Amino acid sequence: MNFIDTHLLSLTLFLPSIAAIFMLLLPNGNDKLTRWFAFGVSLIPFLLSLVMWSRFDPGQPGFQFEESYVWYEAIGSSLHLGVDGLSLTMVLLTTLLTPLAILASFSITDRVKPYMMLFLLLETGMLGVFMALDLLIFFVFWEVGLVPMYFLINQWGSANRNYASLKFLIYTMGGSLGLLLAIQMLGVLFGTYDLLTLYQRWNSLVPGSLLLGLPVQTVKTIAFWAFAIAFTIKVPVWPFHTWLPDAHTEAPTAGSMILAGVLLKLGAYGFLRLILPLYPFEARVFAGALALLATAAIVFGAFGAYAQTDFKRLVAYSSVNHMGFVVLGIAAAGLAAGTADANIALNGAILQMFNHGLSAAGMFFLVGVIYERTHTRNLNEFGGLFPLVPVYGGILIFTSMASLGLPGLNGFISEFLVVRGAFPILTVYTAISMLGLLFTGAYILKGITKVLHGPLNEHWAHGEHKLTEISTREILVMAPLMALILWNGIWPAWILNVINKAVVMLF
Amino acid sequence: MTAEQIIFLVVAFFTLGSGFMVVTTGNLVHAALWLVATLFGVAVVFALLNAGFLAVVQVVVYIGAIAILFIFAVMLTRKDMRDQGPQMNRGWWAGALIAVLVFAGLFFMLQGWNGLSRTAAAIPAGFDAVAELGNALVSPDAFVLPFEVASVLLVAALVGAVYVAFNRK
Amino acid sequence: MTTETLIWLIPLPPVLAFFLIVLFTNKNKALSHTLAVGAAFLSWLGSMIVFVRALGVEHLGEHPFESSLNWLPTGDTWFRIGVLVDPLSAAVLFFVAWTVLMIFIYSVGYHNYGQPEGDQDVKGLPPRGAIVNAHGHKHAVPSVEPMYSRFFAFIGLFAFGMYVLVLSDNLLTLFVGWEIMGLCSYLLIGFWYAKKSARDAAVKAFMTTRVGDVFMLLGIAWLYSYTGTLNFREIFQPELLERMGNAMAFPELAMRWPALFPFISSFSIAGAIALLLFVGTVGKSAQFPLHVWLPDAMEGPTPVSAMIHAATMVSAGVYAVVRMFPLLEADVTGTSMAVVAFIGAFTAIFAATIAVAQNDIKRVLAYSTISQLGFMIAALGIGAYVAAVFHLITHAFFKALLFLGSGSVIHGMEHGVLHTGNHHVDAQDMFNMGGLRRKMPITFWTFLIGGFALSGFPLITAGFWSKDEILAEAFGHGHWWVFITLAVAAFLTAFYTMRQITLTFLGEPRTKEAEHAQETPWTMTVPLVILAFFAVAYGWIGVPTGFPVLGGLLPNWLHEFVGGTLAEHPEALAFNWIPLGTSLFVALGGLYFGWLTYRNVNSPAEDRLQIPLLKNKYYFDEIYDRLFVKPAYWFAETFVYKWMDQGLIDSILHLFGPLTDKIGSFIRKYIDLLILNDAGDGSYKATWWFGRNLRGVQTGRIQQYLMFALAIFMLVGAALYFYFRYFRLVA
Amino acid sequence: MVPLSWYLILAAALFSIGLFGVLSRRNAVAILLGIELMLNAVNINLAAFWRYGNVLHMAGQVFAIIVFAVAAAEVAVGLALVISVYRKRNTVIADDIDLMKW
Amino acid sequence: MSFWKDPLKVAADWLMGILTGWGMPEVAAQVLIGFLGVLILISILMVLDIFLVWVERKVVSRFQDRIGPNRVGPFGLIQPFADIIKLLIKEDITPSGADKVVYNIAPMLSMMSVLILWAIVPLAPTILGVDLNIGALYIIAAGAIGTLSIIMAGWSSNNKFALIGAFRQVAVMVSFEIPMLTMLLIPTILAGSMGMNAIIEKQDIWFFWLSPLAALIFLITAIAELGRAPFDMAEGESELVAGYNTEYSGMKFGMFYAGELLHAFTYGGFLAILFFGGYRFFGLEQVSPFLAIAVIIFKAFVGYWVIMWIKYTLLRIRIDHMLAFNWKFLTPLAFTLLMVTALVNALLAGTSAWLYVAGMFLSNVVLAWAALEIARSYSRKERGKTEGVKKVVTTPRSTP
Repeated sequence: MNFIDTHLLSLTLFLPSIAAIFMLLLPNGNDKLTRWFAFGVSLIPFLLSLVMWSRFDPGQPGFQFEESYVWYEAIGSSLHLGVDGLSLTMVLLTTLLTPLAILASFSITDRVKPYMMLFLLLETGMLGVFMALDLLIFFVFWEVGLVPMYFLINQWGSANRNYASLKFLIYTMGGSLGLLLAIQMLGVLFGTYDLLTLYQRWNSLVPGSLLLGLPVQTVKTIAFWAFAIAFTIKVPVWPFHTWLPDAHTEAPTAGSMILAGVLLKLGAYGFLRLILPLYPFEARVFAGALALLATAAIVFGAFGAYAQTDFKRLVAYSSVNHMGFVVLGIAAAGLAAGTADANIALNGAILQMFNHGLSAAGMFFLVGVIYERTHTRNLNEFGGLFPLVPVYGGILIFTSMASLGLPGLNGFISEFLVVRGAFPILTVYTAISMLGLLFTGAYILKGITKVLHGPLNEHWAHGEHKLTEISTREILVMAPLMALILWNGIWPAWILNVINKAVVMLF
Repeated sequence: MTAEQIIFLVVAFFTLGSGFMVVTTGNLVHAALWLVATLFGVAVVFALLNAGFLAVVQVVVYIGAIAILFIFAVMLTRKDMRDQGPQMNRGWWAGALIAVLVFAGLFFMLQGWNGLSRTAAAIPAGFDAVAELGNALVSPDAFVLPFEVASVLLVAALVGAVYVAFNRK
Repeated sequence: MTTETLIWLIPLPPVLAFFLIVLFTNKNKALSHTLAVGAAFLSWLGSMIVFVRALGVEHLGEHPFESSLNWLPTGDTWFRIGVLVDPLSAAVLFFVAWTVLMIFIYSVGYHNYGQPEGDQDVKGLPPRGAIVNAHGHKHAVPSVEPMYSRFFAFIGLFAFGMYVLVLSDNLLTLFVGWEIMGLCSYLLIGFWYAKKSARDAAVKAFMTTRVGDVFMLLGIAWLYSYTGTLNFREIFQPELLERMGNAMAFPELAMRWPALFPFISSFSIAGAIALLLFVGTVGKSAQFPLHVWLPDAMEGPTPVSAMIHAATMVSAGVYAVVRMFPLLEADVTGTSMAVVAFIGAFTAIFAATIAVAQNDIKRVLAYSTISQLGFMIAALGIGAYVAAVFHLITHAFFKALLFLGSGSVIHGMEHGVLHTGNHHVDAQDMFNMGGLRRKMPITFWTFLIGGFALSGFPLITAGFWSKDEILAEAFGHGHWWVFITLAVAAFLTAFYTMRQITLTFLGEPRTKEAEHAQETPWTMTVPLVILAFFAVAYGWIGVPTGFPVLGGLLPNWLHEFVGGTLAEHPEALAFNWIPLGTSLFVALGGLYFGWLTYRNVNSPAEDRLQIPLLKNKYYFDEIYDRLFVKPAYWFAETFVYKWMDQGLIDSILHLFGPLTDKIGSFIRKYIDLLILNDAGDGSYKATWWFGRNLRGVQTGRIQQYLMFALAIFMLVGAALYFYFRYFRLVA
Repeated sequence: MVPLSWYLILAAALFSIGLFGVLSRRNAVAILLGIELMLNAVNINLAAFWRYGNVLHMAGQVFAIIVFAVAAAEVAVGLALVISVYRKRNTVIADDIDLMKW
Repeated sequence: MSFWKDPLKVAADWLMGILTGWGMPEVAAQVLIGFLGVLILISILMVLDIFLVWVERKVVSRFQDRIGPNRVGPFGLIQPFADIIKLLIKEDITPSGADKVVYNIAPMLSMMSVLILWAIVPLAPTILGVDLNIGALYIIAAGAIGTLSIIMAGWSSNNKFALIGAFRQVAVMVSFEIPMLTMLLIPTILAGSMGMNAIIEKQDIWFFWLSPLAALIFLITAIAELGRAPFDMAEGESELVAGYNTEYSGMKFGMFYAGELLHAFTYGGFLAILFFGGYRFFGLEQVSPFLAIAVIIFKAFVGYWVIMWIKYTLLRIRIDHMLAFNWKFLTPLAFTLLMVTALVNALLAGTSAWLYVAGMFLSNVVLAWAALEIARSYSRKERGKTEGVKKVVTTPRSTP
């Protein structure tokens, strides 16, 4: 027990990958065993994170469950893990979504074992980013999370997967090159990659002094943009968003669940964890630009989604639109760090990350469910499916409403907080982003109407194409998501409390 | 020349003789049986050294298991009961030479060592070697680790042997 | 149970019913409607208790029932949500509870509970009736709604939304209920989603209202960030209101181009926020620019129409403005008030004119709703707070009554349609009716009462009192234009109401279907009767004290009670003959002309008021389609997606591929192949040569290896031994 | 009283004999026999050093035991190898088993 | 110190006196006396052995509802002697092609492996060859020599049947040695020593009550070591003429035969010693060593009788079944039992005697039950398999 107490984080972090390696020993061809093993294993980190949640003390400033192991002494980098309210939320999200994603991919029959292994590795990658308190470790996990996703898309994706996976990988890596450079610079400057120390020392540089022969401001500005670009691509913020619809559309269902549910959050998390604390000044200076991009993401994301005839693409664009709010909140916080408004905006942004994780994962899963049955995602080929699949229809409407931001469901709370926080700070942008909010409704309704309503497309009504109702397993996947969506909508305090305390203490 | 020395010499020569037979005799089964004899001699030597436990274990393990195993192996690996061809390979003289040299070398070095003439101290009264051995084997501050390792080794050997000799047909 | 707890509990039964029906009982019709109606009844019971207790409280305005709890942590403070029952919400609660309960009961009958399943009914379409052969010959009877349970689930949620809206003590939860109703209206208008018209209507309704909601959200955000709270009572602290009223909304705008935006820049913050919120109302209660969704919403089942139009949703819009009235008032410039008044008055007359030319029995009512809402809004615009509430309540009652009545009429007509089997006859077209008063007496009388109330038939009907009060206020406060417009609108109202009654009930049946129409079951008629009672009686609680003869018989209770909500109590107006005369004239005159004109009109051709402009609602749908919908499509599909995303951004990305390829091939050709390869070859050749010449040692015989090893070992060992023995140690 | 040297010389001789067997027998099994002899020689040494050293310190015996274990393992595996080789190549003559040559 | 209390010591001293009186050096005298003692013991055993032949034949005949030897002497008591004479006067054949030396050594080894066992058998507190503190291991060691003798016999007689028989027998013995050794460790744990005397001294409560399962397993393994029915496939007359001693005749065969009988009796004795309190019987042993001897002999006979009973009641088991039974059931069970016993022993040490006994006994019972359950479910599965197979086979036959 004591061991678990002291190694909570590293256990949560490395269990999945260890299990993945262990899976090599499982007999080949026994898919059932493989699936259940993967699922069972992925539950353990979830339980651990629940333990974490219960043991976590929101009131206490700084990081908790800290662990530090020697990793690369020569350059002063150590495997330093720790969570605060911000990362804990994300960890919880990740560990919750991974089992669901694995459960969702029970329908995968092709090369099950590598598939599951990749998933578990992916989990480690994502968790690592959220837990890392060391820039280098952060970067390592950042990239680690990339590779499995690449293979998932490239191997198990649909028609156009090669293009999509390549775009995804190259784009994100290209973005993170700058990040790597900037991190290296920091490391070289201070001889350590430890965030906690960097927080102080990097900010305590006297402005005007020279750094690498350049004025500090210049260096900082460059570094800031290096960071920012990497994260904006990951989020993604307009105009770096075009990889996302492709990747999502081609990825296997569970893949897009995780992609939308967690991977996008990595970018936003980067903003919160690195940029705001490390570059308060630059953040204030460039907040306007960031807000502009965010607004563009919201508005154009909504319009882009509205333009789609491919159900999955539609949902993908909706991610752009929703993540836009996160970035908007962050921009507002960057502009007016420390004020009550900024705190509210940040609360909203972080909660939005969590909520979007739930609803987007749910949406993608539902798309996958119907795609598995009909083998098409073209909205015009559906129609009037409600009578055939009432339960599915109900769930779809519920989840869509969540992502539409219907009050009483989770989306509304976070979006409202963001808007309310950002309004006094970035009035105009917020006002414009309302347009996006309006069209969110438009495309969601478009999706529902095209799929469920409308005259019944006889093609699916009978014959070998007869549409089958959503299965128990799939409902099991949705159930926790829906429960959380509703609960977050009615009583967000349970999580918002943690977030809020963290935000107040952080910024 | 005490009785003990006499017994020792007898045993020693018996052991060496049978050992020599092991490596020279043409008939492999005989070689194995001679091995048994040698091992028995060694067991007696252990007894002479007041290592009763070792002696018995020697008999159990070597004669009871290893020698039997050898005989099995011998009988499993020949087409008929008779041995054909020479038992020595062409370079046997070289082998002999090296063996002699090794002995000579060892002997020579022993000469140079000054602990040779020491004689055994009397076993202290009430000293139970077996109990001591048992404790030594399992007490954490003694040899429990090597002991465990050895057991692991045995398991590994067991599995390995089964796997290797398993007849896939 | 304390009143506060009770208040908390009121909204719950419907939502519980919703979940229960959706999750468990959706297979079982009886259970479903039992649940739903039971829930509605519970809420009704709770509301009544609360209402009675509210009556018992002195100065409820100052000490309302309220209780709240922490909801969202925001920085160092908490955002609290809670319930509030002050006179206003109590009054609204009263009519909401009644109408909702009535509608629930009505729905049971309307969806033909107890009738057989129609054999060619499909989900998503209205039931087409079933063929049964009772006593020998087979004949058609109405068939039960396929999605019966689902309907009750939805209206349950709907009711929940309304209760939340009414009882909430802050704008946010009000907005929550608001949006939930939006969702339900979407689902219910699109209830028969297989009909294209229904689908489009649903989407139209949701989107149109959402336009308003978005602005409203903005307003909420602004208000919240300015005042730091959304709780009504906290916002309406006088000094705060005063501050907001005086502060400039867009100071920099006003400073830079005062001339450019005289209108905008003159806003005070209070006014700006109030207007933003008001836009939400414009969407919800279908005021002028955003009214288009409401008539189409007739696609839904009739109870839904009643629900949306009379009881809940549109009232919610007005309710919101009434709630925010102090804010509106606080605007010192008064611009916002003017805007509200203008919109209201304009909507009132504008909708009335359209209503005149409609033939669909429900559409007429729809437009009348719009115009009546216009009345209320206008009343608020001129500051007639109590009058607006009064009219809101009375209107809720009689409009619900009218809708349910029209539903009953349609239902009766459908009987006829089923009987003749001629499905081309539109059961909702008034020109297919006529002479129904004999076929369905109860419906007729109740509808008559409702109609008179709507047109403000003097003295007895509730409509008269409320409408008269509005006119009086308009006149009394000297808003001439408003007064005149409303008067005309009132005249038109009476006119088209009478037209409707005449065409529907009076005269002789014009079609065989009308002849075979028959009275509807008790589940539908009982609500009619009850509502009819309120449509008459509710007016008497608001008789102005100064009214001749009647004045003073009953105290003007409503004025005292609801007026108590506001900080400073609005004083009652002095009585004046002009408005009274006007309202008497317009009501009676309108009714008379209506009857005169239509008493023997038998077909649309003979109707001289079928002006295309009016029939097509001033071509608003077409205009909006041109102005907003199509451009939006174009912008989304062509501009954003095709040009920007795929065209611009992606093509830039695609440049990288070939570029990298070029560089790579260059390096390969001129560096790898030329320089590096040869070096590599050389090294491997060398290695190969050595291996070749050394391999002889490798005989593959263990014993030889062993001998080598030992020999070398011995040599080395011996060497070392002697070295150390004789050189090191000696030296 | 037997001096230590006798035991050591006995052990050395036995060792050399075993070595000879290992080096010059053709039959793989016989080679294993030789190895057994060598191991026994080692054991004699261990026991002897225990007896002539500090009796209370059991290292000698313990390691003798461990050598037993090793010997057992070695024989098991070795013979298994021999047998499987015999199955494959139908011979146990060490010189004929020379696939690994150049 | 009277003769009746400690006969051995008294006799030894007396002889010592005489011999030294003749001027024999101390050491030589001791060696001589030792030899004498061994000689006496062995001859007694031999006589006992002859008697055992009679017993065996009587018992088997009773089992088979015959009378058995009854002509020669009273109850045919003289019958064995007749047999011996017959064996002795038979021609002593050594087959051609046999490996003479080994062939002739084998029977002696087999006899010897039994006889040396008696070196550690305590007949009475004072009457025993040597009180080795590793007695339990010693038993196994002797067994190892027996194994050796058998394989030597089988190989040297240059006869396929003999060789195969020997292989089978040896395989059985080597494999059953493992659970046997494990079971020997249980009294060791309980008594805290390997010495026979110590074990007996500890048995205020028969170890049988502490670990009945161990006793049972020991009995089974003992029978297997003996190679008696149901484990006697080494000399399955039907397939192998007579197993490893096919080629033997005359007294050489006699040795094997006598060796087996005595071995059986010896194991009966060890059963008694390890689990039934050896020579102790309600303090009788205190009265006089001779009573103690009587007691242990009696107990040994009981054990022997049980072994015979089993032999003449049960059928022969197929070799692979037997080995499977050992490796897959007996050995794991033995190991588990060992651990359980050690654990319970450690846990209940120092508690009240009743609790201790009850705990031990119950743990054994539970373990036995669990093992049987597992075995049953396994066998049920197997049966299901085979029956399934059978069905598949029978269907084509059933179709005309």
